[in-house]
Amino acid sequence: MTFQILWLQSGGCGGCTMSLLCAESPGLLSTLRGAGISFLWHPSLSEQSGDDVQALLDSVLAGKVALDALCVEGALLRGPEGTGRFHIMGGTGRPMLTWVQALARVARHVVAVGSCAAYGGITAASPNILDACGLHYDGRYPGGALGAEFRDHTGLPVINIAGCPTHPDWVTGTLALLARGQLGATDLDPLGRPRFYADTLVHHGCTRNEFYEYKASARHPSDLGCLMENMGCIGTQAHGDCNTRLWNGGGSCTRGGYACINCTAPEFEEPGHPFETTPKIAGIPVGLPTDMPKAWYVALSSLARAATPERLARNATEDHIVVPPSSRPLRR
Amino acid sequence: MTFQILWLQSGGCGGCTMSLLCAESPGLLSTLRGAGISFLWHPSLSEQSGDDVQALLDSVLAGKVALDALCVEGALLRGPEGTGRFHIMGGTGRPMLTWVQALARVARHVVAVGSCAAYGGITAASPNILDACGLHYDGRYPGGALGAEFRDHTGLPVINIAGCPTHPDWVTGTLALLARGQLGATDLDPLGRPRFYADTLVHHGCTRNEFYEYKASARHPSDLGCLMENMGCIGTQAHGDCNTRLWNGGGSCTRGGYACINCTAPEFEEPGHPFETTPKIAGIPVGLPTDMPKAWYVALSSLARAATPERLARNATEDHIVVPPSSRPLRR
Amino acid sequence: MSDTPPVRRIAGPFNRIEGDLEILLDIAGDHVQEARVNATLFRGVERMLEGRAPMDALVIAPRICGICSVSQSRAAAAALAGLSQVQAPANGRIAANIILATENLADLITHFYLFFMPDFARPDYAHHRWHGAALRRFAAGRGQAVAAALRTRAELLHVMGILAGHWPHTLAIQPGGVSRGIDAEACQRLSGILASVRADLENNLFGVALETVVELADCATLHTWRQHGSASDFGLFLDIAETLELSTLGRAYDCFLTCGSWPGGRDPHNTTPLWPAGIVADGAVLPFAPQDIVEDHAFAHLRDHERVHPPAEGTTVPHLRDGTAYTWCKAPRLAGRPFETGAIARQLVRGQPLIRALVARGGGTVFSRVMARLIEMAALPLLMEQWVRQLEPGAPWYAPHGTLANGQSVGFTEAARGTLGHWLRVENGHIAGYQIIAPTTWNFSPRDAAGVPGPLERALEGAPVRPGEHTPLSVQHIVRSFDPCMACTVH
Amino acid sequence: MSDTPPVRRIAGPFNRIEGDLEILLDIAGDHVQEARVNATLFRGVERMLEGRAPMDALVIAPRICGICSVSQSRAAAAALAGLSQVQAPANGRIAANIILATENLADLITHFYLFFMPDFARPDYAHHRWHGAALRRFAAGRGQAVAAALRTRAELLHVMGILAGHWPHTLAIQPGGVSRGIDAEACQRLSGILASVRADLENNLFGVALETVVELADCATLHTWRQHGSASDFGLFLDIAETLELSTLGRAYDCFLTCGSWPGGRDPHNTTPLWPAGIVADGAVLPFAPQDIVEDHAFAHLRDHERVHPPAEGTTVPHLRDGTAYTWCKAPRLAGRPFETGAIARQLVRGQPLIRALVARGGGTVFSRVMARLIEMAALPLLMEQWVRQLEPGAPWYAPHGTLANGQSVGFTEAARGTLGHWLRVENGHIAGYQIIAPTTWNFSPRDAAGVPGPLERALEGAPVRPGEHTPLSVQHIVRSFDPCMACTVH
Repeated sequence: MTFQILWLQSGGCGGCTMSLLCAESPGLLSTLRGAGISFLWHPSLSEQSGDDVQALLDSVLAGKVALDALCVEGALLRGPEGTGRFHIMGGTGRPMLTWVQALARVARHVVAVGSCAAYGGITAASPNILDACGLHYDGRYPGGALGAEFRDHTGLPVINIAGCPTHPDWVTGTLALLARGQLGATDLDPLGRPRFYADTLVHHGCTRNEFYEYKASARHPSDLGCLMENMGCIGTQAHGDCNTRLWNGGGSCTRGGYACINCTAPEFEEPGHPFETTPKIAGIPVGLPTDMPKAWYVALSSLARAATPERLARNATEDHIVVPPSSRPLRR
Repeated sequence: MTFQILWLQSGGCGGCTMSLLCAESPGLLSTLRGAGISFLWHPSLSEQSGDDVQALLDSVLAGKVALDALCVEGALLRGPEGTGRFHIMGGTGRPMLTWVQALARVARHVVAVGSCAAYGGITAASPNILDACGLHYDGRYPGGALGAEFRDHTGLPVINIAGCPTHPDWVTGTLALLARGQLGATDLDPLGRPRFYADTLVHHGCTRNEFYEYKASARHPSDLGCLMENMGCIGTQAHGDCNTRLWNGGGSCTRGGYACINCTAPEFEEPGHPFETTPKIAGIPVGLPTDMPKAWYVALSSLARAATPERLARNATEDHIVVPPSSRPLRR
Repeated sequence: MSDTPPVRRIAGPFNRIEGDLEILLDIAGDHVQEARVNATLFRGVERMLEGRAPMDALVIAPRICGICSVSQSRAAAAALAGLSQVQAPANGRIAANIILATENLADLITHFYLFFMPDFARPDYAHHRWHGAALRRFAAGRGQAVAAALRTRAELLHVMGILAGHWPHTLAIQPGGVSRGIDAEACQRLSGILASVRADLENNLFGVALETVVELADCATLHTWRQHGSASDFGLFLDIAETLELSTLGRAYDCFLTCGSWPGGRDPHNTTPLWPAGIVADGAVLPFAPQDIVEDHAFAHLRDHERVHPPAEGTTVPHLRDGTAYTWCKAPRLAGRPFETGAIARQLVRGQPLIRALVARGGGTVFSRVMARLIEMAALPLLMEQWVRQLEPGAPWYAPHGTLANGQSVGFTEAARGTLGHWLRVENGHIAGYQIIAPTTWNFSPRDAAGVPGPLERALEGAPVRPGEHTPLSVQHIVRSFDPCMACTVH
Repeated sequence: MSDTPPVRRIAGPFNRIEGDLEILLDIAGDHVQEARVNATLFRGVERMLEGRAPMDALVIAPRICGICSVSQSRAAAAALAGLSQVQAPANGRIAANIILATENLADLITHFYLFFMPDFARPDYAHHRWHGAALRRFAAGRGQAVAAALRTRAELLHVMGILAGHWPHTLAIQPGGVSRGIDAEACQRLSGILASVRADLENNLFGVALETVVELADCATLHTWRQHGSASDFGLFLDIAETLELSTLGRAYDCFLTCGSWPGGRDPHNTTPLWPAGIVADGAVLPFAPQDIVEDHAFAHLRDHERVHPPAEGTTVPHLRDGTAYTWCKAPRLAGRPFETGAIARQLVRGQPLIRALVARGGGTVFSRVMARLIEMAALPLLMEQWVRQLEPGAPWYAPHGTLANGQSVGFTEAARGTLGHWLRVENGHIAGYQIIAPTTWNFSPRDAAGVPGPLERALEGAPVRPGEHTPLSVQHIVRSFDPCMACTVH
């Protein structure tokens, strides 16, 4: 018996699916097959349209077809006025909101794919005229479309594969663990994210780390330096293994030359300042690395700045290495 | 016309070829085809054996077959007593040493694949009864089998794709650049290594970077902490993009839990201390990061150590994360 | 056509399109008489942008749609650049072209293999001699070609890992160029990736060199080529198209629109698009005049439906108007007429001979739309190979844009599905207005105040309906032939 | 056989083996009368180890050979562990098994597709009906199967990226376990990789499920399976083997040796090897007695050739002795006899029924050696899948070994090519002696003081030589049937 998944899309951009299709080592279809997973229906991968889909949904609701996991991509739209009419599932006349609420009740597990489905995400950005929210959260607050009390049949909360987009491995990994019964409550972090990727910070494995160590910072896009001080990077606080796992064969936001905007976090869409600019108070970035007392930051960073080798000072604001590291053989 | 390569192996372990066969995105054969490269002969990939090979070598020496690049894997063995008899090329009665010397004269470019061929490498480890050396270097010193004065027909020195083993991309990248005429003298570092990978330090992109920042160090294999203080890691000085490019679909030495032993450097085989142990003087590691003033190291590390968040202090000596980073949503 | 009174049927949900869609069909016996397209989801991205720092558009806009994310970035960056003096350096322009072309090509592959062709593996076609092959190659989620296409697509998108951080949703595209410079070795890796993508396309999709495909000049050449062509998915498609007469299916107004693609084209110092802008109407190619574009909310659940607006003055205020409105989608019109956009428009205006010939013969149909995409699948890798060779590691990739001025600006780009425009208004350093018209907004527009149906609505008229069909296959083919993206349509 | 006086011919260089090799053939008319194997390269790794810190063996030893690097690490770690009380935790043992099995499987794939089969695509065989297929699939550097095998191998070696940092030359293998613990998601990724490797092997190599291959019980089953088997590389090999009578080619002494593999096997708390240790001599399976091993330098360019030594007392001092010595390779002997080692030995001792049947029928030949490897190619993924499931994220992966004692120790492991032993002596905290006997040292050993040829030398006697052949194909098949690694042979 395979682990059967129904995948629905609502208030999102479809990017989480687009990202999922990039799964490699092995490819998506092999990965799923290897993990014993099948789709009851997926909007991009399934043959059935229209009536066939409606029939399937009915069978699921009727308990005739086992639903091992309901995956939702995109925020749930509660507006206008709580009607959910901002998204009527095509052909059904019924708001996606209530479809999801109904299906979640019969599903063995409920998975929010992407920050939209998890917390509302971009779709819930202010002024949020859509009254959009996540499955189990409304921004940072538990609640959302299913209500804070929601637990699946095994006692798990909604599993929030947050990220905008999600990394294909986050999705396949979560589904495989679920399929093998290896994802328990302790494997989720306090925001419902699988710890296998959320216990890592984006800063871990960032290739700009040496620049960070000396606070040798980029000033413009394409500069090599650390993006924290000026360019809005919050990789030191962002949960995600983007710089460990890497994307599309070796990329990541910071490798691509732009800030980590903390897309795995609730309310990342509302940083309170322009995304690609670091807000500072008295020259000190407002958002400090996780667990770091400001005093230490000041002490350490001023010290580091004082010691910055010319190599890092110069390369930080160049788009290619102009001062290579010395290549003396090491002294023995 | 393709760019024709002759690949010979001498005093090495064949690991550079084994690594090369792991090339991905795209695979080795596509990569070479795409770059217009063909092998006149490669010990693992070619059909011809025995006489056919000898005939080919003769044609190359006679100038009847164009040799665009001579790739040598493995150190050159000069012993015993300068005779080169420690390696006679099978079937030819002639030392590989003199084969290589003769072929290097007719080759458009000469490429040392791996630290053995570049500098002598492991094969030249003391007591070096083989009198092994690299093509163009004897350890850190220019010279080697071809002599310090050697230049190819285009004026380039031997191109040293140092590494033990070499990363497949280092080899395919170098060959592709050569094939397209895009590798000039300024693209090599002072030790003849292609700068595209040698201008990066192994420390760049190491996933243990946050541990490093706080000097939260591993004490045993499998610990998560930084490997510099106790475990012999010299990633802060080692030239190589191992933690940027990654190996075998996402690995690296430090990701694998063991030290970077600086395998791209001449004489890495003689660190003067056990490889996986950090030599210290007065508690300070002897080999400090490139360009790092010792004063700063002392100051920073003692301060950083004092500021180490519990999360890092504890995780450093665990084999999995026991204290996750806090997941409060960020303050705005 | 018969005279039975039409039956109204609501078809949906559609899948293997991006987003959600339903269509109201008035079916008269064996064919569709009228169709009304309903974009069922409202997203309000334009409203989120208001009040933010202009540069935040680079974060928000791409998230309109995960499949044409870079196109949105590109349009936003162009609109922002319009508020400064910045000139992106050649590397920046070329890299942006490569990034966009990568997305477009990935979209084309996704559409052909994942969205469009699987319909022919349906049991409904089991009696056709090509069905076995179609099933083996194209069956949704299972066909060999589907798995292979995913592999090719993933490999292709490594270009994004190298140049753009990741995909979808990169911030690499900036008004002043790109945020990442690469070295010569990375250029070689790009070439390697493109070589392997080309090999896949040549081996699996076309069975011949891409150059051969690009040079297909007319129906005769195509015919000859088919006689001698080796087994390939393209060949299989041609067989299917022939039996199912796809070249007679889904003709709309034969009015086409493109804003032009690949500024800088082959020559890095030339910013005119390599594939020119233009419109085709009444069989003639004419200049593209953006000032003639208006939006009409007559049948959309939006306020301000009383009169049409140029996009720069447009609004997006949801307002349920049951009974009249039947979609969240606005109706864009150019010179008062509905236009179709996409690969077919680009290739027509550019003058690709085969597409011109096909359209001359049968108009814009399921067949000619897909053929235009196939031509682009062959053309794009060739362009990208050149662009990679034109990159100059060491030269700059980015130029700072300084502070952005207040004012109005518009950014156009050709997304995979056609012409995309972002109309930006900045006041007091904040976004005061942001209006977007996406390709599928054109293609899947509802009727306008004059009651003129949108292109898809028109194309569906007369579509054959076989007995017992609820979501007629002909309708599905026609819908998917536009490669619709509903996320874009209503943003 | 004719009575012409033998002609001496020096064949070399051999390729598609690891390292460099030449063979002195005495050819009498149409067959090889005598052969002398010359390992032409001396490397002296044992000497480098002397004087170093014992743990440095983990860095130096793997660099003996890039294709069985992990085997060397494993033997070194075992020898080091022998000088301490350490017991690796279950995760450590299983992970080490997975890492080693990954290498072994990669080696088996490399050997079959890159080293062994390409010979059948040579023009010399153009007249055979299978030649077209062989050419298409196996042509060196070009065959479809070669490219596919490289893809599978690269994907398989992602296991190393996850568990071992990289390959070749990892330091992950430690006396006390492994240096990297992984979480449950990484275990899933391992499973995914193995699933895809399995799919490749099933689709391309075997044409059937691995389970079916593993269960091939005797020649009859094999025959039946061939009748019904779908097209596969395995089937093609069987056809080739039949026409060329590979099952009569290259028989040596039928003496086989294995030290046993997969300590811990299925049960993590049990350290006896899953595939047992043992020797086969005179048709009987007997215990493996390492104390009966000696090395003989009679025909090697080494000092201390006057008498044989147990490895623990061995030396490696190069000393050219032209006229007598003809190789750098020592001659290991067990109980005074030459032994052959490798997959065939493992499968015989383990009692794999098909291999037992084949050897019972025709002895160790080109065919039975390759068949044993094919069986292992099917068996290893199955074992690895199980092991991955046995990993327990959260439980320890490593136990510290404390200080290593002075003294002697030996570490054995089965490398892809057979039994590998490291004999270690530590004095004053430094390595005082390190002697290695690698699989190919056994297989390609020269004559011993008694003039008894090594296994390959024996296997070559009688090999057919066709007119005009300089490096006879039969010789090449026989040589490659041992999957030789010259880097290991003389280290």
